[in-house]
Amino acid sequence: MSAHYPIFLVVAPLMAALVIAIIARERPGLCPPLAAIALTASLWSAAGMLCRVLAEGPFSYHIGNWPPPMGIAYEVDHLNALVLVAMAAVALINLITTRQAVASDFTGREGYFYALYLLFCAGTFGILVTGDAFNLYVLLEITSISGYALVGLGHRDAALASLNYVFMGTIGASLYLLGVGYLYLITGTLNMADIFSILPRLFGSKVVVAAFVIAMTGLFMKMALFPLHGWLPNAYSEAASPVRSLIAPLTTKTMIYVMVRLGLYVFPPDFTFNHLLFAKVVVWVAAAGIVCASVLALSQTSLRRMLAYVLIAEVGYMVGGFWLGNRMAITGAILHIVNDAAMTLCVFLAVGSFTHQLRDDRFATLKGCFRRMPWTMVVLATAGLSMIGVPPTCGFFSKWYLIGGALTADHWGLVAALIFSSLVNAVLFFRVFEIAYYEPFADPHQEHRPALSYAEAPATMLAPMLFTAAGLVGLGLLTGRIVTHIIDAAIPAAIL
Amino acid sequence: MTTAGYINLIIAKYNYWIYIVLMCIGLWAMIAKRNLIKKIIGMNILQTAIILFYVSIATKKGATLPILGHHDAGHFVDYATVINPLPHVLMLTAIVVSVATLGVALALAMKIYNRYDTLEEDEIHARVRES
Amino acid sequence: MNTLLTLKPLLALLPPLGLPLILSSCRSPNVREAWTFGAALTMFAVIASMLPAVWAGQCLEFTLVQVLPEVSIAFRVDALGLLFALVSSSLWIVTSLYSVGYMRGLNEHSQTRYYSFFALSLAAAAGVAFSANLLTLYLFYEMLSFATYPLVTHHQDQEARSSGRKYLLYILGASIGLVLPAMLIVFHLSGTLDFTAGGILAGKAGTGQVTVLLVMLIFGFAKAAVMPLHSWLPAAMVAPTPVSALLHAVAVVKVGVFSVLRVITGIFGTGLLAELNLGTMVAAIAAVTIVAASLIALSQDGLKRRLAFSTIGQLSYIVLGAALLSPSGLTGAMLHIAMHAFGKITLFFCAGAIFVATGKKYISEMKGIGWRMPLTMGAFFIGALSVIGLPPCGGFISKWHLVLGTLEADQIVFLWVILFSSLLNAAYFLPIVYQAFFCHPEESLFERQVQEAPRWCIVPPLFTAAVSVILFFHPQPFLHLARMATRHILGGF
Amino acid sequence: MKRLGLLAVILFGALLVYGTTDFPDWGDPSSPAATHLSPYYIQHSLHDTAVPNIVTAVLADYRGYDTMFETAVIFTAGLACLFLLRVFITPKETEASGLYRHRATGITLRIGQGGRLPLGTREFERIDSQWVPYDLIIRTACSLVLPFIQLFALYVVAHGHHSPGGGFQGGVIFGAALILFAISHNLRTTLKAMPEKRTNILTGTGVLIYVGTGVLCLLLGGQFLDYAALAGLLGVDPVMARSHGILIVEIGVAIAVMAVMVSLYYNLASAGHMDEGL
Amino acid sequence: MIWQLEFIILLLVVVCAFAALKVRDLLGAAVLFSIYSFLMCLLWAIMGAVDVAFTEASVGAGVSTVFFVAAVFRTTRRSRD
Repeated sequence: MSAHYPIFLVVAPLMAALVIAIIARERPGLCPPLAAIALTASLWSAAGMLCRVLAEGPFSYHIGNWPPPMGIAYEVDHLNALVLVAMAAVALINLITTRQAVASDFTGREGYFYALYLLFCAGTFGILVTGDAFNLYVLLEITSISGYALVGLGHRDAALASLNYVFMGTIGASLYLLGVGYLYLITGTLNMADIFSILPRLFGSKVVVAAFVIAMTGLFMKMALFPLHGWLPNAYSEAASPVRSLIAPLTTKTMIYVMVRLGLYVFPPDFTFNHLLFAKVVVWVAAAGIVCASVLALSQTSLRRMLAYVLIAEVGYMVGGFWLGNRMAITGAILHIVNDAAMTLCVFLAVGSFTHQLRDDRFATLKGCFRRMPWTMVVLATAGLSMIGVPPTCGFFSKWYLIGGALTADHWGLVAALIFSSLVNAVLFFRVFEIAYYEPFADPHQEHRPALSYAEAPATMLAPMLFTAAGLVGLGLLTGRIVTHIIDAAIPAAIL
Repeated sequence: MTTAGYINLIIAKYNYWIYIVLMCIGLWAMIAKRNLIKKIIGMNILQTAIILFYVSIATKKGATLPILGHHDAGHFVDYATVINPLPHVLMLTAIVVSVATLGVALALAMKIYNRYDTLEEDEIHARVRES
Repeated sequence: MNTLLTLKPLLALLPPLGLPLILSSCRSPNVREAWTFGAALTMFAVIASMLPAVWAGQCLEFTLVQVLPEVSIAFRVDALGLLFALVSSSLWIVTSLYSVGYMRGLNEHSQTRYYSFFALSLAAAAGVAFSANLLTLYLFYEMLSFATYPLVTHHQDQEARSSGRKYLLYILGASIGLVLPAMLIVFHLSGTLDFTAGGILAGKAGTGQVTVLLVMLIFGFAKAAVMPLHSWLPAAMVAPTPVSALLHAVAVVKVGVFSVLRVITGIFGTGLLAELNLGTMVAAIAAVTIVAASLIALSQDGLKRRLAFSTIGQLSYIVLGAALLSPSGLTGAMLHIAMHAFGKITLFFCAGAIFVATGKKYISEMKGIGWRMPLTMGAFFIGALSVIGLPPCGGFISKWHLVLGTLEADQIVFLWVILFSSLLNAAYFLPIVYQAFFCHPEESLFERQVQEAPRWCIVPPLFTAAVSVILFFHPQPFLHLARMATRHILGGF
Repeated sequence: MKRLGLLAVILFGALLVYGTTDFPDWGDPSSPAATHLSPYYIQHSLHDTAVPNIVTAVLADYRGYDTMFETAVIFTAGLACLFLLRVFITPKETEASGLYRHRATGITLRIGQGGRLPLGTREFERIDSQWVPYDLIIRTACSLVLPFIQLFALYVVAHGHHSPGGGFQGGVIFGAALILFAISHNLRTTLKAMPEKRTNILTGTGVLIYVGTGVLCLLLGGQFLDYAALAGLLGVDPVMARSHGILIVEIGVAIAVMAVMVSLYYNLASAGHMDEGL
Repeated sequence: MIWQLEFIILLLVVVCAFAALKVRDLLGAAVLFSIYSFLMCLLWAIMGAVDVAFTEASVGAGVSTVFFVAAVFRTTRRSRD
């Protein structure tokens, strides 16, 4: 069995999605447990793969028994094993937590919701594990299309936000496809490892340069790097809360993983970081993006929109860190993929809890929430502290590596942007905490304060949320081990 | 490069130039058009342009279709005489993806029309602002 | 100094984290407060139990978790840390007593939350005291900032909100904006963050870098209230008085100066600073703060505000002492942490007692109050003497060492600064006492002869006042620890 | 915005032109794309899989995993439209308001809210609200052509090994035939012939056939989608097993694509109400 | 293959793409897009990509157009640009 983990990882949710789609109308009650089983199987396989990678080193799985580059191979190494475990855990936790919210938000279509949810997860896991550039595109599209559908059935203007997402997403994916086409044209292969071995001979070719720029631009679009972020705020804020807490941790982070994969294991790192001016430009763009997104976040009036902009700033962190091109910064970027997924999940689950219990997440409705929903606020506070970067939460440690990397590279612009964003995050989250801490002030003309009812979420929602919040601290404390055992091995030795 | 060289460059790769033009048309339509259906058409043009590019990679001058006869079995096939099949395979997938995207995009456009009663982006934004 | 690996530093942090116990007994106040006392006493006992080992020249160490390949969350108990932990944990017991009287006396709301966060703050303060490296210190420093917010804004009204904002803005803004990057730069330059006696930056950073880092760290620990990052402290006086007493005379501000002390001695190293002549710069910054804060304090009418500005000035004594880089200066700085704590907490307790008994906040309203509350005002007088630095109070000892330090460092200017500001101290404290005893009450409020505050509000200031006096005659535990720490830092004198 | 967009497009075009100048000439048989990987397929696919159509062989075997997800993509699209558009409020059968046509006379009736038709009558036929008179010629011609289109679709699926075509094309054509039926007649009639429930089940089943084949290979001891592992089960040699395996998954693809196309059409044409359409 | 013919088809493809985006009637745009797809399919057939051409003929020129028409039928034919 363990030899087939890579395929099991993807096929389990896929098959479950198919079965759920067939029984969706007749047996809706069976859908959530089935989905949970499938995702547990995925998580199990991901964990198994991580253990195997740690024990034996990277391995690959040849689908159809065709050796690459003829067939498609799944390559499992430290990098994707780590990200996979994180993503599978995020998907499973979100599934368990949001069950009630799904039942109320998607009445009558829970079955289809879970089918799309699983397809989304299958696509994401596939992207993370595949070793074939074109296969990645197909999986990207399955993720995107299920994502469009899930977003499209949300709040009032969800369809518009989703269509916008369709357009931006399609342009991004098409650019990636075009980049892959260029690579195929010049190398004659689609297998990532194969391309990696052929490319060093072709550094001078304009085709490689064009392929690189086009594919990366496509990915920037999909990951919502600052000037190309247009789709994200609306899509995330209009989506229903269970969808939001699924898509927000997975989509952008997966794209950043793809960027890391392309930059380190498809294009030789030497080409990625030194051969073009591109890397330097991107770091500055990321720094500008962090600052602008943080400023935009300040002007939002609802929690979820604010968080959407915070997320865009976080994308800037990872992009900036990666393109600095030194070991510490790349460590920070990879670490932040995991940490940010956990933080985003945590924070959006808390928002989901608000929207589920209070039917709204505008700042005004959050008054007195420390009293009304104390545990949810604890979760939100933990996630907020992590996003600000307060030790010992995990956000601090990835920021540690990112800033350290920027210092190593002497890139003061990014250092300043990161510090600035931490400060803005502090302001943003403390504004929320403050609102939630103070109850509506007593009206001098009224004798009694308006009594606020206790409105905590049910325990089935709360338990996984608290688990995630604890996970943020746990991840932070485990940073040293993750870095020495996994991330160090994930970055090519050539990068210092 | 001489003038003749340029002309040669243009003629030798005219398929590629056309795909660039189509791609730019598609992209421009997606950015600049306000009607959602037009945008969706632009999206499809963008996707077909990429397919054209891939198919162009595959061609070999003077080669035959990538379908062998049974008489080919057992003896060596000179690969220069058969068109490269791999991009075709990829593009079959890409076409499917494009029609899938089209379906979802049209469904969303219909939802949007049901809600705002128009398909023009500026009118929709005006309505969003009103509410 | 030999090191000893032991769990004790961690144990010292645990009692305050008995939060669930406090939370679970929110329905019966007596049980809740019993838990608080239990936690306070346990903590004090654990910390005191480390005294013999440290006294014997040992250093207790414990590494909690290796969070980064190069840096861990680790604790180390040395003389300096123990001195600070001893002060804060012993005062927690007293303050808990006082809190019971004060909070019940005023019938405050959300007392469970109050006691919980109080305990959390103390844990954080002990964590700072026992930090073995800058990262651990930063962790507990931030924890303290967050844990004190609900205490500062306990009243949850408009005023509390704006003060709370100011408090967090200064503290958090400075720590994220200055300490965090400074810490990273230090790590980047030296590859470690452990506090070492000789500093870790020597030979690894240029003069410019060291200067910038020093400025970032001195101002970054905004809890030390070095001007111009001081104005959160008066604002934070909206808190209930026990909070002001413990946190703003002891835990929070002392954590700030303690961090500055740690950074100067453990990160930069006195040798490096002396070599680059940066001590004078810091001392000058501190001197400006001392004089300016004392002058401002003269003009304050609110008793707590006057105390707050006095605190700002007194804190800078400690920074000044450390910046002198001379043995007596350092000893004086460390001693001042303890001596000022006992003196200032007495003053705050008295201010609170006055408020509980009469509802008066302003000095101008307190004429003749001494006849009504003689015990309180007597304690106040002793506290004031200690803070001014007059015998027979503990404050004299620390100031004496500071003065010696200026002479040792050959910096006569700062001697004048200390003396001048002592005069100012006297000028803003003694009139209060004078008014209280020698002016006739203007209002009819003081008709009845003697009416003190509730028992639990009056015992603690009397106790701390007594301790202040005792410390003059027997400064031993603190003096010894401070001397040991100085010897460790400077390598023997 | 428009100008910025134009600028972006021009920049992008310039980048493409920049890259293209270094392309190998169009149709050059010695370009890297033609010499690295594809010769293997051209020279070995017939031997490996006994499928003369190299595209089919590569599509369903060498890169069969891509194709599986391609089917999953189309399945997702079908599901997505259903999820987005479908309105799950079904009018009660007794509620008879709408347009009716008398079969014999061709007279159109409108029955308002609460109105009722004599139950059990077969003389009236319900028609769409935006009803266009049926054109006899189109209707008859389509009816005549339909079986042939469907037959052709089956041929395309079955003959994908030897000629252009395969599961996807066949499925689309079969789906198109049903759509043609829906256009030439009306949606309600088509829904009777091909109910929504059936399309849903067929969609899932089609993809399940594909994935199931892969899992079966895995259970029989091979890698995922390694059709050679089916040899024992099918009673043929591994090469023929690959050929048959390809046929099996192509059938799965055809079923899924056909059902999805019809389902997409149903949802789009009726705006999710599944009652009347184009 | 006559390259002139191919070239004309290529040009026609571009023209159709433009026209599909320019006409104000969405139904007309759908039909023009269908023509575009069909020309594209011819082009691919010429280049030897028979499978791709087959698929495009059935999907691009066939089903996609029906989807467009269905969508236009359910929304509006009017377009302002």
